[in-house]
Amino acid sequence: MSGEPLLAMDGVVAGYGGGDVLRGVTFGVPEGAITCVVGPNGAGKSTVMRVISGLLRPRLGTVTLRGEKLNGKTPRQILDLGVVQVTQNHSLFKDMTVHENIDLGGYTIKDRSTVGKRIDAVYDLFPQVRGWAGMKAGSLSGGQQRLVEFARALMLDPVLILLDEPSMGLSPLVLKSVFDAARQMNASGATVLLVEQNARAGLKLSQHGVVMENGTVRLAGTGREVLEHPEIGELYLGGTVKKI
Amino acid sequence: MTDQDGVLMVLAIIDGILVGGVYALMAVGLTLIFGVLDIINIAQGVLVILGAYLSYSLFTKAHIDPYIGLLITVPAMFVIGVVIHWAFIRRLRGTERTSMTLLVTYAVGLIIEGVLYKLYGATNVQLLPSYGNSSFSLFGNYVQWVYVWDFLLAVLLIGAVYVLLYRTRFGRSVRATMQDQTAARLVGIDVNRVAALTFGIGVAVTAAGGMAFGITNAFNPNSGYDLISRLLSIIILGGMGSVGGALGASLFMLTLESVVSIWQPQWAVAVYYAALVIVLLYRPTGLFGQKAVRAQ
Amino acid sequence: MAAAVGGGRVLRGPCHRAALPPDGPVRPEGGAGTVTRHPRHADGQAAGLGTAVKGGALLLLLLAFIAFPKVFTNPAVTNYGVLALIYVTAATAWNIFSGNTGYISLGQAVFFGSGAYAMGIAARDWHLTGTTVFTTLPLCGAVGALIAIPFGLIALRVRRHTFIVITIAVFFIFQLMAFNLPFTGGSSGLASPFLSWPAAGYNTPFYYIALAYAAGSIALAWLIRRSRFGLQLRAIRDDEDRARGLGVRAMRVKLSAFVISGAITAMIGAVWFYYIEQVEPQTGFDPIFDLTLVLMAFFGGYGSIAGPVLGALLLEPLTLWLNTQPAFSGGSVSEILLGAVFLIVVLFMPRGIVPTGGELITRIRTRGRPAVVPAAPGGPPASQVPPAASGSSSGSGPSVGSGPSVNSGGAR
Amino acid sequence: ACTSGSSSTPSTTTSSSSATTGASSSAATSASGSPSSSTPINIGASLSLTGDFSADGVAFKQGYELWAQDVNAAGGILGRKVKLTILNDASSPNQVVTNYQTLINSDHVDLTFGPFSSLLTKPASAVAARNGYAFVEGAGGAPSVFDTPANQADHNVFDVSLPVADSLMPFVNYIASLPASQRPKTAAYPMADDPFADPPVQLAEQKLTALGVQPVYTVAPFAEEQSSYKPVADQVAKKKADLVVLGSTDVPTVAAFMAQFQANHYTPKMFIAAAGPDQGAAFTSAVKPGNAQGMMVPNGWYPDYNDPASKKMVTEYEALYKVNASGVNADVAEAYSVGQVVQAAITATGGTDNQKIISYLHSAVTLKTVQGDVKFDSLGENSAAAAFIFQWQNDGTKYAQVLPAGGASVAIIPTKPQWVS
Amino acid sequence: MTALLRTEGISKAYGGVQALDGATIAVEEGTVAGLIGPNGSGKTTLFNVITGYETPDAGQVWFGDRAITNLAPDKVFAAGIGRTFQLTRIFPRLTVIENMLIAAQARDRPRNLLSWFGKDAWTHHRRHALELLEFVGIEGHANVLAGSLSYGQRKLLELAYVLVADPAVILLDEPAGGVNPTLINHIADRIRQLNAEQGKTFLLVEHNMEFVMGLCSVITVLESGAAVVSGPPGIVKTDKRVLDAYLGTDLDDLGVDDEEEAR
Ligand SMILES: Nc1ncnc2c1ncn2[C@@H]1O[C@H](COP(=O)(O)OP(=O)(O)OP(=O)(O)O)[C@@H](O)[C@H]1O
Ligand SMILES: Nc1ncnc2c1ncn2[C@@H]1O[C@H](COP(=O)(O)OP(=O)(O)OP(=O)(O)O)[C@@H](O)[C@H]1O
Ligand SMILES: CC(C)C[C@H](N)C(=O)O
Ligand SMILES: [Mg+2]
Ligand SMILES: [Mg+2]
Repeated sequence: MSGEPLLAMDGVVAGYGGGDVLRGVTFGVPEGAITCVVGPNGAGKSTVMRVISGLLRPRLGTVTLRGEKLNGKTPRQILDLGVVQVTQNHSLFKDMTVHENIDLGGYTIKDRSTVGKRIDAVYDLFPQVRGWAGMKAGSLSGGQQRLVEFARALMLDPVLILLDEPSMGLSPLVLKSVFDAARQMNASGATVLLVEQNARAGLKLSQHGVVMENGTVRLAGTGREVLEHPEIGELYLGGTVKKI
Repeated sequence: MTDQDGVLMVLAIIDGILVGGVYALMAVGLTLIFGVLDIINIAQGVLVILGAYLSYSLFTKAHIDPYIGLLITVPAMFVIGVVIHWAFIRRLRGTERTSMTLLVTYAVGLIIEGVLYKLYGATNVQLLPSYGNSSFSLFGNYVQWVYVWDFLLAVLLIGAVYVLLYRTRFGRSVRATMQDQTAARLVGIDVNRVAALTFGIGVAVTAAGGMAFGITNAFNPNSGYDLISRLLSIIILGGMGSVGGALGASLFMLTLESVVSIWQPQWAVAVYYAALVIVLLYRPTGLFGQKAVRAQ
Repeated sequence: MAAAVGGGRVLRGPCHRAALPPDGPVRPEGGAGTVTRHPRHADGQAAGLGTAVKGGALLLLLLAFIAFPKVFTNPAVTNYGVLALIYVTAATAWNIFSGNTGYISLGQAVFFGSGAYAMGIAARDWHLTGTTVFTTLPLCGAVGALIAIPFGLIALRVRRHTFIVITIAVFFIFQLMAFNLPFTGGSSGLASPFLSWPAAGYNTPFYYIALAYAAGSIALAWLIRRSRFGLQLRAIRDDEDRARGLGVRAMRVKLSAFVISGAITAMIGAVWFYYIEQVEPQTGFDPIFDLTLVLMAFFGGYGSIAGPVLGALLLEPLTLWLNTQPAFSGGSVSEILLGAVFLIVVLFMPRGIVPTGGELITRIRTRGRPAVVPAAPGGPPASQVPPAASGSSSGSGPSVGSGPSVNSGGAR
Repeated sequence: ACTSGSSSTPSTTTSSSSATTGASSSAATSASGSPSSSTPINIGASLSLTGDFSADGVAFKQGYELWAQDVNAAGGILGRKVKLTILNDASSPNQVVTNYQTLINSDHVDLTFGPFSSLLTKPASAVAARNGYAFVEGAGGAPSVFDTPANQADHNVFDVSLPVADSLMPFVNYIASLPASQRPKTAAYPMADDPFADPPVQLAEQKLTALGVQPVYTVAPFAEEQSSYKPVADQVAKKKADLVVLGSTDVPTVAAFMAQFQANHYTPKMFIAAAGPDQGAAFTSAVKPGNAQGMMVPNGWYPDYNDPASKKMVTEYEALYKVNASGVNADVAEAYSVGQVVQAAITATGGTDNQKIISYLHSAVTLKTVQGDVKFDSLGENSAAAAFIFQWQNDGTKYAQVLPAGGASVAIIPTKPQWVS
Repeated sequence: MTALLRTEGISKAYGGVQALDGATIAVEEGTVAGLIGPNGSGKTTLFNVITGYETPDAGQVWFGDRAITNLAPDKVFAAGIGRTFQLTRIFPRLTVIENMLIAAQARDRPRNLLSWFGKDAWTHHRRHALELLEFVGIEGHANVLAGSLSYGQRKLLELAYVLVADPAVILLDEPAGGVNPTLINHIADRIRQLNAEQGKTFLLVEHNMEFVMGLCSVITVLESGAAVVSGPPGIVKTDKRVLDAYLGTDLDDLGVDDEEEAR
C-alpha cells in the first residue's frame, strides 16, 4: 500500500440543481493501488466520478490530484493530467463504428502513428473487439458495448483510471478478462478507482474500500475491512456470504 | 404523350437537374447545421440571401467576379457563423437545446434581414455577370453555363464536406460530439469549439449557395423565406446529415417539379410535396438515410 | 458501416437497443443534467394550500381578462387582445398535441386555414349573415377534426424531423388546394359577411369569443395534462416504443390529440377569418403562422401549459406593437428589435421563460439542502452535514453538458 | 366586377350603413371639428416595408412622402400642414388591421391612405369602413377589392389607379390595328397564380385569339415560387411564340423569364408583362439594362407624362433618390396620386370630414393626378383612368409611353431586339 | 403440459451478423426460467423478437396456442407478455410515479371518456405503484423526474414497471445488473413469491450466476443465436459447452480471486 493519496476529495458538495447529491465527501485514493467504492443505488458513487472527471462542478469543497486542484478544470484538462473515466451508462458513439470509437479514445494523442500502435495493442488485449471493428457501436449487444467502452479507455496511458461498474452486463468469462486487464494496468503503475455493485468481486480485487451512503462516505478502510464489516455486509453487500 | 411532350420532358429533366444543383448548394450548409448539429436553422434562407448580397457587393462595388468572390465571402460567412454559435447557441443545452436553437436562429435571421434592408433597401437585385445567361446546346436544348458551374461547385463542396466529416480527425470529433456530448468531453473533445467550427463551416458553404442563388434569381432581403421549407424538405428527403443525399434529393425534387409543370404548373409544388410524403412514409430516414450520421 | 442499424418497418424505429429518448440527438449522459424536482409537495397540506393559492390567482387572472375590454375600451387596444387570444388558443392547441407528444407540428395552419375557409364557404353558400355565421363554428371544428384524421394517420407514422417535414409538406399541399380548387375563390380568397356593428365596440364580441376559446383550450390542456390520456401522450414523447411495450396504443392516442388540436385550431381560424373579414390562400395557409406558434411555445417554454400561453401573450402584442411605432419606421428597425428581444431572452433564459424561471426557483429553494431522501435502509449518515453555503464557489453552479432536464415550472 | 349595379353617380348618403355613420362621426368629426389652421392634417397609412411586398411598399412610401413634402412646401392644404404617419405592416393582414386601428383610434388620424397590394387593402379597408373613413388607395386593384361586403355596404374604397382587368387593352388594340401580316402569329400566356396578374392576361388572351393570334402556351397559372420560373420559362421558350404576355406581379418573375429566354436564344418579337417593368430602376437593376430594351408593361403613369405635377414630382424624385426619370417606380406615382385625390377632396369639402369626402369622391367629379384623370364609380374603381402601355427604350435608360398610339410620346419599337450579353 | 411461451427456429440476421440462428426455447407456465449465454449470443434479440420490437427473418413465436410472431409491441403486451430492457428505457421527462402509472394503467380499458380524463379513477394504481417503489427502495424519488435517477435506480424502476403492469409472463433482461446486492436478494425473493402465490411465469436473462442458478428451475443456454443446452441449473452449470463458452473453467471462479469461496 503506497502512502500519499494520488487523489483527494475534501468536503465535496455537489448536485444537479435540485439540492445537494454529495453532501461533504472526503476521501483519498492511494497512489498505485486499486480502490473500490461501494454503496446502495443512488448513494452518489457515479456523481463522485463525474466530479473527478470534471463533468460536474462541485458547489463546495476541493478535489486535488497530486496536490493540484482539479475543480474548475475542464474535462479535457483533467484528461490531459491522466485521468480517464469509463462511465456507468453506455457512452459509446452509437452511430460510429467500433473502430472509430476506439480511435476516438486516443483523440488527445496528436501523433497518428502512436494512435495506430495503441489501437493494435488494445485489439491484442481484447481480440473480440477487433472482430467488431467495422460494426456500428450501437448495434452491439449490451455486454459487447461495455467491453468496447473499456477498450476505448485503454487507448490512453492513464495515471488514474475511473471505472464505474465495469462488471455490469458482462458474462463471467469476459468479466474475468476485464478484471485481469484492470489488475494488469494497476501492476504497470496506474491507480484504479472502481465503483462496483458486485461488491465482493470488486473489494477482493482492491486494496482499499470506500462505502458511500446518501451522499457521504460511511466507511473507508482496506478492502477486507469493508468486506467483513458486519453491518455494511448486511446492508449493502447482500448479506454475509449468503447462499441462495 | 406527343412527340412535343417528349421533347419538353427532356428539357424539364435537364432543368430539374440544373436548378437542383443550385438547391443542393444552398442545402449543404443546412445538412451540416440541421442534419449534423441538430440545430434547427430557420435562418438558412436569410443566410443564403446574405451570401448573395456579399457577392453582389463585391461584384458591383469592387468588380470581383462572383465565383472568385467566394474566396472572400466564404471566409467572411465562416466568421459570422462562428460568432453566432459562440455568442448564442453555445449556451443552449439539455433537451430544449434543439427547440431553443430555432428561436435563436429565427432571431438572428430577423436581425440579418433587418440589417440587409437598412443596407440595401427592398429593391430586387441580381448578380449579373456578363456570362450570366450564356448557354450551350445539349440535345437540342440550351443549358446555361452558370448552372453547370453551380452544379460542379455543389459536387465539389459536397465532396469536401463529406471528406471533412468522414475522413478527418475533425470530422470524427464532430460526429462524436453530436452523438454524445458527455462521452465526447470524456475523450477530450472540446465540444463547444467543435460545434462552433461546424456551424461556421455550415454557414460558410451557404455563401456559395447564396452566390449561386443570386446569379440565377433576383432577390431582396425578404427572399429567404420561400427557401427554408424547401431546403428543410430536401435535407430530410436526402436523409438527415447525409451530404450526398442533399444533392440527390434536390435533383429529385426539382426534376419532379419541372416535369409536372409541363402540364400542371399550378400543382407542381403540391406534387413534389405529395411525393415527399410518400417517399418518407416508406423511407422515414430519407433516400440516403441509412448513411445518416445519426440513426433514429 | 457494414451493419446498418435498422429495418424497414415504418412503425418501429429501428434502434430498439438504445436507451435513447426519441427526442434528443445529442445524447445526454444518463443521469447527468440539471433536473428540477417536480413541484408537487410530498406534504399534503402544503400542497392543498398551494393549490388554493394557485386557484385563486388563476381566478383573478381570468377576471382581469374579462375586465380588460371594459377598462381599455379603445379598439386599438382591444385589437391586441383579440389577436393575442387567438394566438393563445392556437398555441395551446399546438401544445396539446406537440407539447405533450414531442411531435413538432409545423402544419397547424392546415387547420387554421381550413377553419377559416370552412366558415367562409359555409357563409357564402348558405347565405349566412351577421351573428348567425358564428353558429358554423362547431362545423369548422368538425372540418378541422376531419382533416386531422387522414393527416394524422399519414404523418404520425413517422417521427421527429421526418414528421416535421411531412407536416410542412401537407401544409403546402393545402395552400395549393386553396389556390386551385374550384370552391375556394382561388387566389382572391373569400370575404366574410358584413357585420354592421359600431366601430367602437366592434372588437369586443370577438374578444370574448376568443377569450372563451383561449380559456376553454387552456382548461382542456390542463385536464389532458393531468389525465391518463395526457400521461400516455407524454410517455410517447419520451419513448414511444417503450410506451407501446407497456400497452399504450400509441397511434390511437397520438391521433386523438392531433384531432383535438386540429379542431380547436380550425375553430379559432374561423374566428380569425370573421375578425379580419378575409382569407386568401397565403394568409389562411401562412407558413409564418406555423412558425409563430412554435416560436411562441419555445419562447414561453416548451413542455408546460403556461409556456405557450405566455409566449403568445407576450410575442403577438410585442410584434404588432413594434410595427405600430413610427419611431421604428423603415420596418427593419422593428425586425432588428424583435430579434434582439428574442436573443436577450434566450441568453438569460436558455430554456424558455417558464422552465428557466421554475429551475431558478428550485435551485434557490433547494440550495444547501440534500437532494434525496435516504435511498436505502440504514441509519443516518456517519459524516457531518457540510457547512452552510458560503458562496465561495462564486456562482460556478453545477454545469453538466447536457441531460434530460425538463422542468415543469408553472402549470403542469 | 361591379355587382352593386348602382348608377355611376351614387348617392353616398344612402349607401353608408347607419351603424357605421353613427360610430364614425365621433372619430372623424372630433378631429375635424375645429379646423384651426395651425393644427396639421394627420394622415395615416400602413405599408409593407418588410416582407413579401416590401419592394413595392418602400416605393409607395416614397410617393406618399414626396406628396406630403410638396403639399407642405406649398403651404399645406387649407393652410394646414400635412403630417404623415406611416407604419410597417410587414405584409401581414393581422398587422395591417392593427395598424389602421391604431392610426384611427389611438393616433386619431384625420384621414387614411391605403396600403400596398390587394391582399392587404381588403382587410384594411374594412377597418376604415366601419370607422367611417374614406379609404383612398393606389395599389389594391384586383376586382375582389371592390367586391368586399364592407365596401358594398359603405362604399369607402377609392382606387386612384387603373382597374387591372382592362389594362392590356391598348396593347390588344394596337395588335388589332396592325395589318394582319404584321400581327404576331403565335402567343404564349404564362401567368402567376395571382388575383392581380391573371385578369388582364386572360382578357388579352381571349381578345387576341379572336384576332387570330394562335395561343401556343395557355397552361394553367404557375405558383409564385422561384423554383417555378425557370422550368415554365423554358417551356415557353420552346414554343417560340412571337408574342409573350406574362402575368407577373413583381420584378423577380419577369427577370427570371427574361434570363431563361436569353439562355434559350429565344427573343419573342413582343414581350409584355403585367407588372415588373414598371418599377423603374428597381427593374433595370435586376435585369441587364440592355435587355430591358423593348420590354412592355401596362400602367397608368410614365415619367414623361406631360402634366406639370408629374413633371415636378419626377424632378424632385430624381434629386432626392439620384436616379434619372426612367428610374422612377410607377408605385411612386400611384402613391402620389392618392395624396392628390385626397388633397382635392379636402379642399373641395373644406375639411377632413370623411363622410363629406366620401360623398365628394362619389359625386362623379373628375380629379387631376400625376397619373391623369381620376373619376370613381360606385364601388371606387377609377373609371376615368387611361390605360397606357410603356416600353423600355434606349437600352434601358428610357421608359416611355408607346400606346395608345395617339397620345404616345414615342414610337413603339415593334420588334424586340435580340438580348445582349 | 404444453409450454406457455415458445419460440420455434427464430432466425434474425443484421447485415452479416447472424444474431439469432434457429433459436428454439420453451417456457412452461408457472415457472421461473433462465436464459443465459455469452455476450452477443442473441438473448436480447430474442426478447425483442418475442415482444414485437423486431421482426424475425424466420421462425414463429407462440403464446399458448396463439402465434404472436409479428404482433406490434402493444399487442404483445395486451396478450400478456411484459418485459424490461437491458439498457434501461424509462421515460426521462416523466416523474418516477408517472412512469409507474403508465405501466399500472396499461391493462385498464377505460369505458367512457370521463375515465380517460379523470385521474381519480386510478388512485388505486398509485397506491400499488408506491408500494412497489418502496419495495425497490426509490419511493423517496417518486416525484422526481425519472431522468435524474442513478443508473441502478433506473434499473429498479424498469423492474418496478413490469411488476406493476402485471402481465402473465414477465421477461426480465438483466434485472440485477448494477443493482445493489442486498436488493438483488429481495428481488429474488419477490420473484419467487409472485411465482408461488400468483403463478406468474418468468423468463430472465442474467449474467449474475448466483441469481440465475438460485432462482430458475430451468435454464436455457443460448450460443451464437441458437439454444444449445436446456435443463435444470445443476445440469447446465456442469455442461462442458457452457463452461467453455460462457462460465470459464468452473463456476466457482467468477473472474475474481482463485480462493473465492463457493457461492
Ligand atoms: N442528472 C441528474 N439530475 C438530478 N439528480 C441526479 C442526476 N443524476 C443523479 N442524480 C441523483 O443523484 C443521486 C446519486 O446518483 P449517482 O448516480 O451518483 O448514484 P450511484 O451511487 O452511482 O448509484 P448507482 O449505484 O445506482 O449507479 C441519486 O439520488 C440520483 O437521483
Ligand atoms: N440492430 C442490430 N444491428 C446489427 N447487429 C445487431 C443488432 N441487434 C443485435 N445485433 C447483433 O446481434 C448479436 C446478438 O445481440 P444481443 O443483444 O441479442 O446479445 P445478448 O445475448 O443480449 O448479449 P449481452 O449479454 O451482451 O446483452 C450481437 O452480435 C449484436 O451485435
Ligand atoms: C402586384 C400586386 C401584388 C399589387 C397590385 N398593385 C394589386 O393591386 O394587387
Ligand atoms: Mg452509479
Ligand atoms: Mg443483452
